[in-house]
Amino acid sequence: MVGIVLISHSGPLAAETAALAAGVCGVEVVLEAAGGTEDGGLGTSPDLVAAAVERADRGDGVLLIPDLGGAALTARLFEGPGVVVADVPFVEGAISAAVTASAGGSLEAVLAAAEEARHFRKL
Amino acid sequence: MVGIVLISHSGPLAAETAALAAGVCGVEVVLEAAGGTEDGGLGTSPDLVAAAVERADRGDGVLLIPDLGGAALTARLFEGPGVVVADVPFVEGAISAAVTASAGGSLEAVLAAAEEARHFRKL
Amino acid sequence: MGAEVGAEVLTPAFFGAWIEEAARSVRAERDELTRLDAAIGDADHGTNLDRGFTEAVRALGERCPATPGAVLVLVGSTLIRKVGGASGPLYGTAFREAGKALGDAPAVSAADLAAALTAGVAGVRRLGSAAEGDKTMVDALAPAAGALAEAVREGRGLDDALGAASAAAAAGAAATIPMPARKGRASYLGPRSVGHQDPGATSAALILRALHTVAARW
Amino acid sequence: MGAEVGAEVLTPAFFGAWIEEAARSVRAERDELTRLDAAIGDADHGTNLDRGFTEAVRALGERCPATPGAVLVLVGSTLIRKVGGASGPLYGTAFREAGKALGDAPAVSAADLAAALTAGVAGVRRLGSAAEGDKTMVDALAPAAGALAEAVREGRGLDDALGAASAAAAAGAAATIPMPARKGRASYLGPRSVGHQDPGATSAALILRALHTVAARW
Ligand SMILES: Nc1ncnc2c1ncn2[C@@H]1O[C@H](COP(=O)(O)OP(=O)(O)O)[C@@H](O)[C@H]1O
Ligand SMILES: Nc1ncnc2c1ncn2[C@@H]1O[C@H](COP(=O)(O)OP(=O)(O)O)[C@@H](O)[C@H]1O
Ligand SMILES: [Mg+2]
Ligand SMILES: [Mg+2]
Ligand SMILES: [Mg+2]
Ligand SMILES: [Mg+2]
Repeated sequence: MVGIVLISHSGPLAAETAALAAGVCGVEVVLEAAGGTEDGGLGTSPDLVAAAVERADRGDGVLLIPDLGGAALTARLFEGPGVVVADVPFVEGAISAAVTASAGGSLEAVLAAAEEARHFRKL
Repeated sequence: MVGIVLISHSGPLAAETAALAAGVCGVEVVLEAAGGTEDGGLGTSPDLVAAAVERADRGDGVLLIPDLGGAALTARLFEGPGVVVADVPFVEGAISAAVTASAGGSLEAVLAAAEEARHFRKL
Repeated sequence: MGAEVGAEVLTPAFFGAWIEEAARSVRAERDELTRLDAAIGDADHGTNLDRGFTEAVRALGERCPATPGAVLVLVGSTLIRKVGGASGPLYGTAFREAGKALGDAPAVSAADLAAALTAGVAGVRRLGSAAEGDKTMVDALAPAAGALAEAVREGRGLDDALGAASAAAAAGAAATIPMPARKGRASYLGPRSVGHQDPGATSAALILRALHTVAARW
Repeated sequence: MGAEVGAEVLTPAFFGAWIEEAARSVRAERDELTRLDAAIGDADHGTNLDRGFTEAVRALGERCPATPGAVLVLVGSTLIRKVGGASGPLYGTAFREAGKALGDAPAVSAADLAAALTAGVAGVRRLGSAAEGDKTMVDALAPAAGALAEAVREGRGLDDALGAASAAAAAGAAATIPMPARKGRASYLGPRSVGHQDPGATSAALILRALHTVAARW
């Protein structure tokens, strides 16, 4: 299964978004949160991201979803074969990616689903 | 100043998003969080939303930003003169709306800014 | 046979009895509703509605509204405040709009009830922008309102007319099974939502069945 | 006049002295950097860089890398891990790419340094996709790299060449004042970012000034 890592400046924001996306999904999904700095402050920590990427990697690829530009830069440091950064809405992209990942979608499909979240309507 | 109310299924998600958006803004902005049910569970509470709308209303209009469809339905119950629901990415829309509101933008301008967040690039 | 569709025999007590019966049947089916919601949602529809209808019964007991319209408006407002999920604003709006359609009359007819149900369904559609076929409560509510309106037009008795409405709701709920969801949480699941009955359509059928149950002994 | 641009006089100690000087000057200007970031960002650029460079100095002290390239790679990796803001990955990449460009040589020339700075700036551009004029550190780094390369091509001395690079960085930082930000946090502010000097461009100028300071006494 493709793993998903949510990279936020805020620890609770990453964790709650992961919980929300897992809740929408219902079934099992690999969603890891990497929010805040190591000492719990606002910011991003490449060490926390590295650990989350490792936990999320089940051999089918990992999608990184950052909240802001700074988190996107940290995320890009991990780009490589099987690790892709999605420039998508944080909460909506996480939900959409999680659903496709839990259905067994490929990394490309999970990325495409996250991109589509840009156009999803709530009303 | 236009007020912004973040309506989420999760209390911490609304609160952390409000803090993040306020942080990006820097200057003063009216951002209220209405997340979770009254007993702190997952869901939305019209009573919490009503209280947040009241706190956010400074006479220049209020923009409601829901996270999921259920929150959007709750939000729509409050639609009326000066109270508008934005169907936009939760985190990105909140940031964009907050920046425009803090700069003194009208309700229409704040809504438009939130809509534009759909196309904002992080990379 | 029951009352004629034109007779204004439906009192506040009738509507109170309906809500009590609906609360009982939601309670009885709570786990089944939650199970359905677990498959394509977040496993809270049973608990949500049980909480909401329990509060609605309590509110009616405390305030004893004097007209059918006021009963339904109070039920709607209570559901909106207490359910916690998407179904709260939706059912809440349905009951409030239905209540408003009944106006101030101290008692109403089956024809009035039909018009009220139609108004309630219109409110749900407006709020949730779901159409029939989107795999939502609208798939049970809309055929029920249609069947009731038709039975009333044909001059059938109250019991008979509400039996038709209840049957239409149940059929509508069953028909959601093969649909992919296009509204609500389940819509995120896309094709994975196929093969499961929609929880909201299922509860809508329960609520219509409760209406028929109460009418049959009225 | 200092060393000739072709002479390989720049040892690991020179690069270590640079980072120490940069750390000192970031510490001295910490509050000013944070004040600039408060205006158009989140008021942490000074603390971010102070933490990062302090850790970089500590790491160099502990591991004493044997080549200029290894010094810069270690500094880059430390900044990436410790800064915490957008400038961490960016400066980290700059130093790492510069270090990699220097290869394994035990000492390097001003010409090598110019090529390394150019490689570092290219890394920043690649990672952050910012162009000159976007109101970022690139507006200070790119002219500095350009000025150093030109001075080296003209055969000017090390002190002179790095003086030119430092002056170009300072001018580039000042030139960000009237720009609206198009990258980073400040870009959310749109026109409100006009009239403030970019914190990252300011710190880049400090770091280039530290390089010149150290070269002047080398
Ligand atoms: N936009 C909508 N229009 C009509 N019905 C909807 C809509 N969104 C959700 N529903 C109904 O609500 C039901 C789910 O209710 P519930 O579980 O209480 O709320 P939530 O999905 O917020 O947890 C769905 O099964 C569906 O019938
Ligand atoms: N995409 C980018 N490309 C180049 N520089 C950038 C980019 N994003 C941010 N910066 C630089 O980073 C600086 C802010 O750094 P810092 O305050 O440490 O990070 P953060 O904005 O995450 O708090 C900005 O002033 C700008 O010069
Ligand atoms: Mg539910
Ligand atoms: Mg729910
Ligand atoms: Mg900053
Ligand atoms: Mg920061």
